Amino acid sequence: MDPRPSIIATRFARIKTVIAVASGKGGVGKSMIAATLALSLAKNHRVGLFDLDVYGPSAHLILGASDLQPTEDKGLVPPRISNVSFMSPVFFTQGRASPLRGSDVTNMILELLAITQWRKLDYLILDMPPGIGDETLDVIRFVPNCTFLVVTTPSKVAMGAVDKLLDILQELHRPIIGILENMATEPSPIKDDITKRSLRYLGSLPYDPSLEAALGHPEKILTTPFGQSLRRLLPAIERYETAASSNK
Amino acid sequence: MDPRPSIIATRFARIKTVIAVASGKGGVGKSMIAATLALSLAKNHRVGLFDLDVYGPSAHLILGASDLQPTEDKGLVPPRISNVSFMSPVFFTQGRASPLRGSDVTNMILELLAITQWRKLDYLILDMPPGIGDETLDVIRFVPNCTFLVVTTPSKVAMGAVDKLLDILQELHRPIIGILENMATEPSPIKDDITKRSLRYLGSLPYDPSLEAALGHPEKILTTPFGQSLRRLLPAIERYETAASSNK
Amino acid sequence: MHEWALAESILAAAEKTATQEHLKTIKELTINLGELQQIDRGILRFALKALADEHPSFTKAKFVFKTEKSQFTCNVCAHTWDYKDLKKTLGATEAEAVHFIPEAALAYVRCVRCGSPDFQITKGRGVTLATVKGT
Amino acid sequence: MHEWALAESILAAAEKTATQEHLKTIKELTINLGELQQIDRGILRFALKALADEHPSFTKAKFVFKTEKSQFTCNVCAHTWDYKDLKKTLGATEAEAVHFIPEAALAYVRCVRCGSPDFQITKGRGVTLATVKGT
Ligand SMILES: Nc1ncnc2c1ncn2[C@@H]1O[C@H](COP(=O)(O)OP(=O)(O)O)[C@@H](O)[C@H]1O
Ligand SMILES: Nc1ncnc2c1ncn2[C@@H]1O[C@H](COP(=O)(O)OP(=O)(O)O)[C@@H](O)[C@H]1O
Ligand SMILES: [Mg+2]
Ligand SMILES: [Mg+2]
Ligand SMILES: [Mg+2]
Ligand SMILES: [Mg+2]
Ligand code: NI
Ligand code: NI
Ligand SMILES: [Zn+2]
Ligand SMILES: [Zn+2]
Repeated sequence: MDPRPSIIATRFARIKTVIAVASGKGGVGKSMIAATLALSLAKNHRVGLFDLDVYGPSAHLILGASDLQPTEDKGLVPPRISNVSFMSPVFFTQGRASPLRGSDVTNMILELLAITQWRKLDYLILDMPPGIGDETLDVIRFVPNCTFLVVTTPSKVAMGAVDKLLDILQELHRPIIGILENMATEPSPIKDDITKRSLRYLGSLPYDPSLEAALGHPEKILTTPFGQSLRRLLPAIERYETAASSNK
Repeated sequence: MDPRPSIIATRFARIKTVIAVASGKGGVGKSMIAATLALSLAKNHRVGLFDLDVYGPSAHLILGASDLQPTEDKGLVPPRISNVSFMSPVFFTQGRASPLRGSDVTNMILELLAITQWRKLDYLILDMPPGIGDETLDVIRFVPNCTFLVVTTPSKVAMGAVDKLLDILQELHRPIIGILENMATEPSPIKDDITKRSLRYLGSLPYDPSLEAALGHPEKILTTPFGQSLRRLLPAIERYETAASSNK
Repeated sequence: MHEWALAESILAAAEKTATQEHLKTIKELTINLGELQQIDRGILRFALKALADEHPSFTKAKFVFKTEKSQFTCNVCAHTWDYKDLKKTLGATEAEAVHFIPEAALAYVRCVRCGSPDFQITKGRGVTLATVKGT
Repeated sequence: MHEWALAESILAAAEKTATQEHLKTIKELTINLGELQQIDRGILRFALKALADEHPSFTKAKFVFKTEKSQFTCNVCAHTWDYKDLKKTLGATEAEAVHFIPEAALAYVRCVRCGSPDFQITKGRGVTLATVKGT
C-alpha cells in the first residue's frame, strides 16, 4: 500500500483555499498569473505557491528565487520569498532537465504532497503545467477542495485546448472560480463561450511589454500594468471564495 | 513482445527528412511554425504533418482541417489538405478531451507510428507538445533519424524551459537544425547563448497581429508577414539537410 | 483493413525474435489479441498468410490467436469493468476510433461506478506477440 | 528528519487499513523501504514510536522494516542496474535530493550502458506499507 495519499488531507487541513491556475494550453501566462496572484495575496494573507510544472518550472524565475532551499522540520518546510511559502521541483533537480515519464511525474507530485509542511495558509496557489495529463489528473484526484482559475488568451488555438480542460472540470463538477483572459484584445472573442458554459468571465489582463524586465523582481512585477490589473481582479476571486464557503 | 516498434523503420523508410518542431516551452509557436513550415515546403516537396500534442492538438485548427478522416489501405493513410498529408489524434478523439496518463500517450503515439502509411515523403514535420515527457522521449526513442527544429521566444521564462530540452538533445547527440526565435524583439537576447552552445541561430519571426485572422486558412497564413518571414528562412533549414546528408 | 499494418508489425517482430534465437524456419506464432481493439481475426489471418507467403522463413508458419479479456481499472475508486460494459456506451464511430487507437477509449468512456475519466486499461489492450516457435 | 513526515503517512495508511479490516489493536506493521530513498531506519523508527504513543490503537505496535533492493531498467537498451552503480555518480547534494524525491534521479543519472536518461525505477523506489497485523 502506498502510504502517501493517506496523509495529504492532514497536510492540507490548515489551508483555507487552494487555487489551481490552469489552462490546458501552454504559454498563456499561467505561471505569471499564479506567481503574481501569490505575491498580491501575500500583502495581507498567508500564501503558498506550489510549482507543479515539472518540465518547465517557471515560478522561481518569476520570483527571482535562486538560492533557496526547503528546510527540514518533520518534513520539508517551503522557503519564504516576498512573504510567499514556495515549493518547486527545481529545489531537487537544480535546474537540470527532468526527462520524466508520466508515472514519475505522479510519484514526484505525490511525494511532495506527502512531505511538504505548508502549515497554516489562507491561500495555496498551484502553478499548473499545460495539458490534461498526469499532473492535472493527480491534482483532481489528490488535492482536497481544489478550485480552478482557468487562464486563456483570446486566440482560437488557445481556446481549443482550454475548452477541453473546461469540459473535464465541468463534467467532474469541480469548482471553477472563473476564466481570466490574458494578453487580451478588444472586444473579447471568448466571453460568449464562457457565458454559454455558465462560467464566470473574471476579466482581462493586458499584453504588457514591461513585464519581461520585471521578471525576477517581485516588487517590480506588482507595479507593472499587468500586476496592477491583476490586483484589481482580486475582489472577483475572493468573492467566489466567500460565495463557496457560504454554500457549504 | 510488443510488435509495434519493429515496424516503425519500415514506415519511415521512404521519408527523407523528419523534423520535430519542439521547444520544451508551451505557447511559443511550435504549432504555428510546424503547420506553416509544412505548408511552405508542400509548394514543391512531398510533405507530411504529424500532430503529437495529444492534450492540445492545434495543427487541425491552423490548417482548417475540420471534416477530414484517414482512409484505410493496409493501415491508415493520412488525409491530404493543402497538399500536406496530415495525421492528428483529433481524428480519433473527435475534439473531446483526452485525459491520458503518460503510458497512454506512449501507447497512442506508438500505435500511430505503427499503422500510419506515410508512403513517400521529402519531409515529415512533427508538431511536438511542450515538456520533456513521454512524447519527447518516445520521439527520441522510436523515430529514426529525427532532426530537431527548436522554437523559443525571447523571454527568460521560455528560455528556461528551452535550455532543458537543448541540454537533453545535445547530451544525446541528436541533430539540431537550429533555433528559431518567434515573436522576436530587437536585439535578440538569446543569440549569445545559442552560439555558446555551438548551435545555429536560424533567424527570427515577428510578432504578427494579422495571424489570428488567418488561422484555418492555409493560403492566407502563407501571405501573412509571419508566413513570409518563415518562407525566407527555408533555405537555412534546407541547407542543414544538405550538409547532413553529405556528411553521411 | 488496418489489420494489414498490424500483421506487418507482427511478422517484423517475429523476424527479430527469430534472428535473436537463430531460428531459420518459423513453425508457429502465438498472437494475443486484446479484446479492446476488436481485431478482425479473419482479416488478420489473411494478411499474415499473404505476407508470410513472400517470406522464405515464414511460409510454413501456423498462426494461433488467443483473446485476452479486457479490464479497466479506475484510478480513483479502484472499480474494474470490461469491454462488455464499455461497449454499451460506444457508438459506431467511437468504437472504430478505439479499434484504431485503444486509448481513444479515455475520451469516450467513464468509470461505470464513479464517473471518473481517470482509469487504466489494465488488460486486453491490443496486439502482442506471445511466442515464436521454429527450428 | 523528513522521515517524520513519512512516518505520519505510514500510520495514517495503517489506520485506514485497520478501519477497513475492523482491527482495534495494531500489533505489527511491515514496512518496505526502497533502497533508492535511503531512509534512515533509526529516525523512522523513532518517529513511528513517538507518533504511535499518541495513538491508542498503535501503542503496542511493532515495526518491521524490510529493504527492497533497487533496480533501474533502461527503456532504450533494457539494461538494468542498481543503487550501487548509481551511487558512484551522485554527489552529496544530488543524493539528498533523491532521498527527498527519488525521481530526481532522472535528472542526474544515465543508463550505465547506453547513456540514456530514459529509464524506469523498476524496484526499490520508496516507502510502502506491506502488512498490517492486529486484532
Ligand atoms: N500579460 C502579459 N504581457 C506580456 N507578456 C506576458 C503576459 N503574460 C505572460 N507573459 C509572458 O508570456 C510568456 C508565457 O507566460 P507563462 O506565465 O510562462 O505561461 P504558462 O505558464 O501558461 O506557460 C512568458 O514569457 C511571460 O513572461
Ligand atoms: N509570430 C506570431 N505572431 C503572433 N501570434 C503568434 C505568433 N506565433 C504564434 N502565435 C500565436 O501564439 C499562440 C501560441 O502559438 P502555438 O503555435 O499554439 O504555440 P505552441 O504550439 O508552441 O503551444 C497561438 O495563439 C498562435 O496563433
Ligand atoms: Mg507555466
Ligand atoms: Mg505531462
Ligand atoms: Mg502546439
Ligand atoms: Mg505529457
Ligand atoms: Ni481495422
Ligand atoms: Ni530525510
Ligand atoms: Zn471510479
Ligand atoms: Zn540503456
